[in-house]
Amino acid sequence: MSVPSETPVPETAAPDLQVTFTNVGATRWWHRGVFASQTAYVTLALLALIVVMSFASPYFLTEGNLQNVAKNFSFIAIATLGITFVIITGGIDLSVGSLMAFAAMITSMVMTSLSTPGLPLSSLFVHLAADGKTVVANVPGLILIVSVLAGLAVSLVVGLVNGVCIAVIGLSPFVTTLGMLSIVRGLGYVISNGKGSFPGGPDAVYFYALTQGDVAGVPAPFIYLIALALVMALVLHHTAFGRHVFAIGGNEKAAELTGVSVPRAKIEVYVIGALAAGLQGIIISGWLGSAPANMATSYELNVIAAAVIGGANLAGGIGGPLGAIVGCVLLEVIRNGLVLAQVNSYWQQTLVGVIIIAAVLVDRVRARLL
Amino acid sequence: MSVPSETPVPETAAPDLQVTFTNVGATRWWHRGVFASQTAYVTLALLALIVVMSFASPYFLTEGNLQNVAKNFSFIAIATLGITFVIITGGIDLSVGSLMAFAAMITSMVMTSLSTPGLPLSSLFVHLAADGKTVVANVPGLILIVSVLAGLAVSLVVGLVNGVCIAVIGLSPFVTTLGMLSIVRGLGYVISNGKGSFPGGPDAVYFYALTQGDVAGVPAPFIYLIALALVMALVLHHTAFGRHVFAIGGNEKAAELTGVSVPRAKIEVYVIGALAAGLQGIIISGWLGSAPANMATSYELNVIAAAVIGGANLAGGIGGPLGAIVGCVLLEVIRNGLVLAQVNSYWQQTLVGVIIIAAVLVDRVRARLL
Amino acid sequence: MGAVAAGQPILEIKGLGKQFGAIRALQGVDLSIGAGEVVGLMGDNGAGKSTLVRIIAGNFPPSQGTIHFCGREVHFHRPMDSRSVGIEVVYQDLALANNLTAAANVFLGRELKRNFGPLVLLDHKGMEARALELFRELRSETRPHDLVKDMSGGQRQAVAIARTRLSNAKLVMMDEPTAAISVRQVEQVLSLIHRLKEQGIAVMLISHRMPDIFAVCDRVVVMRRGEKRADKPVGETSPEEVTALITGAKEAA
Amino acid sequence: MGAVAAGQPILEIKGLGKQFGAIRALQGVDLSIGAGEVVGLMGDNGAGKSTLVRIIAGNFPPSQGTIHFCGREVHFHRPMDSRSVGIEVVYQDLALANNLTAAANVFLGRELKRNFGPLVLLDHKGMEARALELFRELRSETRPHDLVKDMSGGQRQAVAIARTRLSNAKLVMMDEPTAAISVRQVEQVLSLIHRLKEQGIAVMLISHRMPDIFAVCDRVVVMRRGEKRADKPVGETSPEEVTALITGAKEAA
Amino acid sequence: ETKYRFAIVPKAMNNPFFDVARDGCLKRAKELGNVECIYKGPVEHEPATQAQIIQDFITQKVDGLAISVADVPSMTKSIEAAAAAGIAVITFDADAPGSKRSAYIGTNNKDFGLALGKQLAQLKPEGGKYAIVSGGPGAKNLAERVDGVRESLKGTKWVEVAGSPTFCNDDPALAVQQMSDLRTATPDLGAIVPIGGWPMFAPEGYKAFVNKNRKDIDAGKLTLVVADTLKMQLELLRDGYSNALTGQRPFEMGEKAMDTLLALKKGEKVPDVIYTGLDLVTKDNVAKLLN
Ligand SMILES: Nc1ncnc2c1ncn2[C@@H]1O[C@H](COP(=O)(O)OP(=O)(O)OP(=O)(O)O)[C@@H](O)[C@H]1O
Ligand SMILES: Nc1ncnc2c1ncn2[C@@H]1O[C@H](COP(=O)(O)OP(=O)(O)OP(=O)(O)O)[C@@H](O)[C@H]1O
Ligand SMILES: [Mg+2]
Ligand SMILES: [Mg+2]
Repeated sequence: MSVPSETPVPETAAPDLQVTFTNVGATRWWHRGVFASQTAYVTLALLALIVVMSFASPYFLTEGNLQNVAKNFSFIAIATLGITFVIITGGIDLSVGSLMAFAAMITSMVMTSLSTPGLPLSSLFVHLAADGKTVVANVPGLILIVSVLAGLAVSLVVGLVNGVCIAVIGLSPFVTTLGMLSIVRGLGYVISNGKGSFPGGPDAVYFYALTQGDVAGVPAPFIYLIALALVMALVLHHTAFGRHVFAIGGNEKAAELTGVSVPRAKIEVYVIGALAAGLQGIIISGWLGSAPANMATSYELNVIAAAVIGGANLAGGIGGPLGAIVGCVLLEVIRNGLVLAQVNSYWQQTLVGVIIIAAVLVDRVRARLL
Repeated sequence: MSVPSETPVPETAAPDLQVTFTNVGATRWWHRGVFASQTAYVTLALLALIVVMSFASPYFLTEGNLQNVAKNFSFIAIATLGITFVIITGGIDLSVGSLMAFAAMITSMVMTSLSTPGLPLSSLFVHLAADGKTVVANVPGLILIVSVLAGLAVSLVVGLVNGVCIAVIGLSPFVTTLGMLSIVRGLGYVISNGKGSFPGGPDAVYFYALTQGDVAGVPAPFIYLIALALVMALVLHHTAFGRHVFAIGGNEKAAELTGVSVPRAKIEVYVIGALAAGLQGIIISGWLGSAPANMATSYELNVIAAAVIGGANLAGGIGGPLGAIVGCVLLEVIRNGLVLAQVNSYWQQTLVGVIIIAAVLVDRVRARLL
Repeated sequence: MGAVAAGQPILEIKGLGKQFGAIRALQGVDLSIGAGEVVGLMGDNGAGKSTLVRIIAGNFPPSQGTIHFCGREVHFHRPMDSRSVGIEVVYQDLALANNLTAAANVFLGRELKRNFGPLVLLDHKGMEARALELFRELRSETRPHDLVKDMSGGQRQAVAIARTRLSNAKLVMMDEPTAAISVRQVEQVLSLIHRLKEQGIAVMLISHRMPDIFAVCDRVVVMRRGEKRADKPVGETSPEEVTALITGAKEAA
Repeated sequence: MGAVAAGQPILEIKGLGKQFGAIRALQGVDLSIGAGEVVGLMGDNGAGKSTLVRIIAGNFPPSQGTIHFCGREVHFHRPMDSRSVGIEVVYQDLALANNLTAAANVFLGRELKRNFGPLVLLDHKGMEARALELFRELRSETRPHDLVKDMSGGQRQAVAIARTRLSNAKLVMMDEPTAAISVRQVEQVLSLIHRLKEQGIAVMLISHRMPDIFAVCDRVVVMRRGEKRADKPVGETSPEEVTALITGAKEAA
Repeated sequence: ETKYRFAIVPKAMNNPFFDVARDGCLKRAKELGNVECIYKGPVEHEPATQAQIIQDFITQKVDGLAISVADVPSMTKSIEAAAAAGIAVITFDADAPGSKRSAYIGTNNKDFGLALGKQLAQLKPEGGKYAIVSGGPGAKNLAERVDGVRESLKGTKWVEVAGSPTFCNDDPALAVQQMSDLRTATPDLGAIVPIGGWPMFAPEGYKAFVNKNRKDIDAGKLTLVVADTLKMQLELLRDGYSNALTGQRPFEMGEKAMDTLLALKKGEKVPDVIYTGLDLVTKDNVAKLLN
């Protein structure tokens, strides 16, 4: 299996396929695959930014700070992976921020409720010992699994509703997911009465271990991210589903005419986006130790921005996991770096905007010069 | 001059142009012009909603409330008119919310500073009378005009920067205007030191009269809105510029190849969007009597949503003033109606989302049935 | 669907009509094609030829009329339905995804796959090799790994034609397949049609090139302003008569 | 730009080359066209014909080589530049805005206007009437007020051809203008080319239809894999020789 | 007996602080029996939306309004309109002095900031570098708190670092991230003063930050003085995750708002300013407040 390419720009074919074309030379490496994509040039901009930041603050490149950066960007990067699927099909999903909060709330509410003797269904999982302490009646970790699955299940439902409205009924993705943003956030306030909720019960420790822990200094969320990104690269570039996702983004009508099941693929894409957002929210709530009702407010813009900065095209047909991650890293390095450099907070916001624009400018300069 | 059509769906040609085509019958009116567009069906949904709301609350159809509704939606509708231009070309402008605040702040800061003897340039406009009172040295209203022009001038600059980045350099509209959102909001905090500002000086009374006043019960902002919408309809459907805007949205490359000056038209479109946002912000600040630094935060989503709900297509090529207004009215009726109907605030948010989706669904049902 | 009984037409259309708002694109069209038969469809621009093809292919439903395929009445709701019963189409607008390679477009919707342990992944090499073969068969200078958006008009058309070669179709409809391709590929397409005929596959060929129609077709159908004006074996008509029918100089035949 | 001196070529190209990454689409092409001359450009798919046209029209700059127009060296940075000196193009992909009507597309970039007091507004009626006239001249069943997205392939092509009739061009380049149109419109296009020639306008016609080329062209230029292989008056060559040149059976002439 | 409908309008509904005020208001309304408490405000902190909501309440002819003012000049006008419509108007949490409001219930934000600073100065008179974490740059009450902190630490040995305050936009996750960034940027940072409870609304993230700096905190090298005293914050203080808390009494604000509006409706006279007071909490008295 070859290295997954960020955009569908083909790798040069095996030499025996080329001989017949006398007017074709060798493609230079910088005209090929990842290297010819916006992702590559935004990565360059990112490296430059890292160098600048490391001069601006001696602490930028310390291990502790890098761990922080790795953790922080993993917090939006998983959702960004998901939305990248949506963007490749030419869609958009504005409901991710709300859904992060909602899935996190459901997970922690289910966890708390299953761990509280007396509440419905909790008898399957816990019982009160004689001394009044709660005792796990079952395999340890089961409550955690059930509650995470509950959080993912609501995400799945939200993704399905988005997908059906967009793919089957034919509503505009912007309007549908904007409506869903409002619906899901409202539901979050309704179920919690505005208060948010906290993971609780005996399994909360596992939950925290899985979200806050690290393996040899590498934060757990970062590991999940890398694993998911690899899966995503495989799916996008080496499965029929991935190819159909690109085809829909390139020419939806053509995909339909050539026998791609467009509604199905689109529904799947919105479900993936929703599941990723839900998972992301659950992980964040583990790290926060709380699922406040206003969590992740307006994160949708950050998530979409990260994907687009990394090279995904809102018009559809272009995008990939590497770009999604690079976009997230860039946003986080800007944020973290400006705080470390002790820039005045009012100016920070202005600089964030300037740097975002500057980073994508690098790619355009390449397009002009090469 | 014929009634401007909302989408470029043609009116039926004069009969003498038709005779040669034996296979062409008469187009039914509901297949034609405005009636065949999403705008028409969202308007239907809006009317239904108004009926529902008037049953839900006895106050809904009172004159005072209708005036309120008219004023409130005029507050985002002017910006929506502007962004509709941008959307028709297939672009997007996320900086409108920030720009509203920034233009409003500049206007009120200039107004205050020109009216304060001792501050730079103010000597041209005011002087201190013997009794220590400030006296207008010039034509009354001149300070107002200059300060509004200052607010519009910064909007123009922001629009130009957006336009040049997008049309000439070729950056993605989403990333560019997202960066600009951050830059402009940051600058607003910087110039006011986070405090915002408010209109002051002798001309503030004119300013309030022009923004809060009404003519025979019709709020002034509503009158501006209608005037601007008519101008917009004329420009879109009866000038070469308008036609080019549609052509760019339909097929940018074709427009370029057929001699349309695409970069110029796109820059103009972003400038129009920015000026509309700036004007909108200035009007809001007059109504509020203040230009707080966090004014209009995240209004960009409302403004874009209004345009899209009214039938503008983010993929470009479709949109118009009627749709923009209908979208804004719909959003405001939902907001106002739910408050008046005393729906629980947390459910309100959910219902807003549901109604938004339901409103655009009407149009899809039409597409299936007719 | 089972095999076609001898003599029974593969495709039978009765009273087909289609209105787009005020425009009557098709009106009362009857048509039948037997196995191994090559039918040429001619007509002026806007006569309704592509509309006919797209209705048969399930792109949209007819306003009136019925379609029988292999003896059974069919109602295709989407292109996939017609494809799954054995109808292949070369669309006039080619239906290509610009951001994919030629090979990916040829195999879109029927990708070749290989098993890697439990995983079923795309067989990139296999698809490129097969696509190259197909392009060679068409004598087309098309490189399988080029993006379609960078290809010339004729190369795109070759991609669209190559697609129909992948499956065992019962009916192949080609909407102006030779419009953009060069002299020698035209020959190849015509000989391809001959081969399809030999394999008992029915072919419907839309073209504005009179010589091509007369070279490969058994029957020629002429449409005008949405109506069928003529349906004759090629032996019983002439290019002149067909031209007269197309332009409306002759009303019907 | 001034009038062209007698005998001086309108367009003169020297050593033109264009690379797209690894693909040499054009290499060392020399070509000149005089006023009132009709040059046919033939070649296999992907030979570089459209690339040549698009470079002359200013869609993108050449990698190598120079272009002289009316005796002066020109560097077109955008299509508007070439249009403004009098070059009209029918693009192979037609360059139409799908969301506008046929009439709007014909007049795109040169709308007719009328004064309403101080306002200069579009003359909708005037444009529709003139567009209908142009379509009639082409014998095309195209309705000026139809949206292009609802039109048939041939109707779209008619719109693209009609455009070139609006201005007083010095050079008209047509990239496969007859690919999708029906028999009688083909005649009209060929007679249109004759009329252009009579008015002293230079024409470059790209086509895969041998008879058309031999019917209207003074000279035929054959391209193969980005290179010019032949440049001969039609009287001195034959369809067979041209075919051999196109397919590469004959190397050059 | 006449039934009254009182609306309580927060600055932003997404801030848990106002949930407590709402709970106080609901509880008191229930106790009073003849009062209904409506809780409704802008979802995000945005002045124009708040002004529109006030308009809607005027249309609805509610009997009383208690507003946490998002922007003074614009609310001054809205309050005037409400008062003109015969509605009893008071402000809570954030005041609009000079407006037609009948009373203000809450804390003086400047005092709040002063108290925070004083707590820090008392805890560690030897001084050092400190940083402030604030919510949004546009909020006037937060700006006053920042001023208060600065003023009370002026003349002590505490100096504010550059880049302070940082703004977390009321986002708990961002608040914690900023605390670790501030500490990374200035490793000898002696104190962080969040002037709202945001970082503690993310208890685990906050604990992770504290645990990472445990040594310094135990050694007295890093002092954490946090604003607000919600239950979870008190628990965190009890468990040794901060040095001191200063809190307002939002629950009381909610209760008093109902009482005051009712009094106004009955034509009674009410004091112009009702301070609900501040809770200064340290390890010593946390147990008492938790009960
Ligand atoms: N979606 C549509 N909406 C409205 N009218 C349409 C639509 N599709 C086709 N038409 C009209 O139907 C008529 C028939 O079109 P069709 O594409 O079938 O013609 P055709 O015979 O294929 O022509 P050509 O030879 O130019 O390809 C044309 O007048 C066209 O304008
Ligand atoms: N933008 C591009 N990027 C990369 N390759 C390109 C690009 N445009 C054209 N090519 C390649 O250049 C070659 C010449 O293409 P061109 O379109 O000029 O051919 P053509 O002679 O017009 O063929 P046809 O007869 O099929 O229209 C082709 O191999 C094509 O793949
Ligand atoms: Mg056709
Ligand atoms: Mg070509």
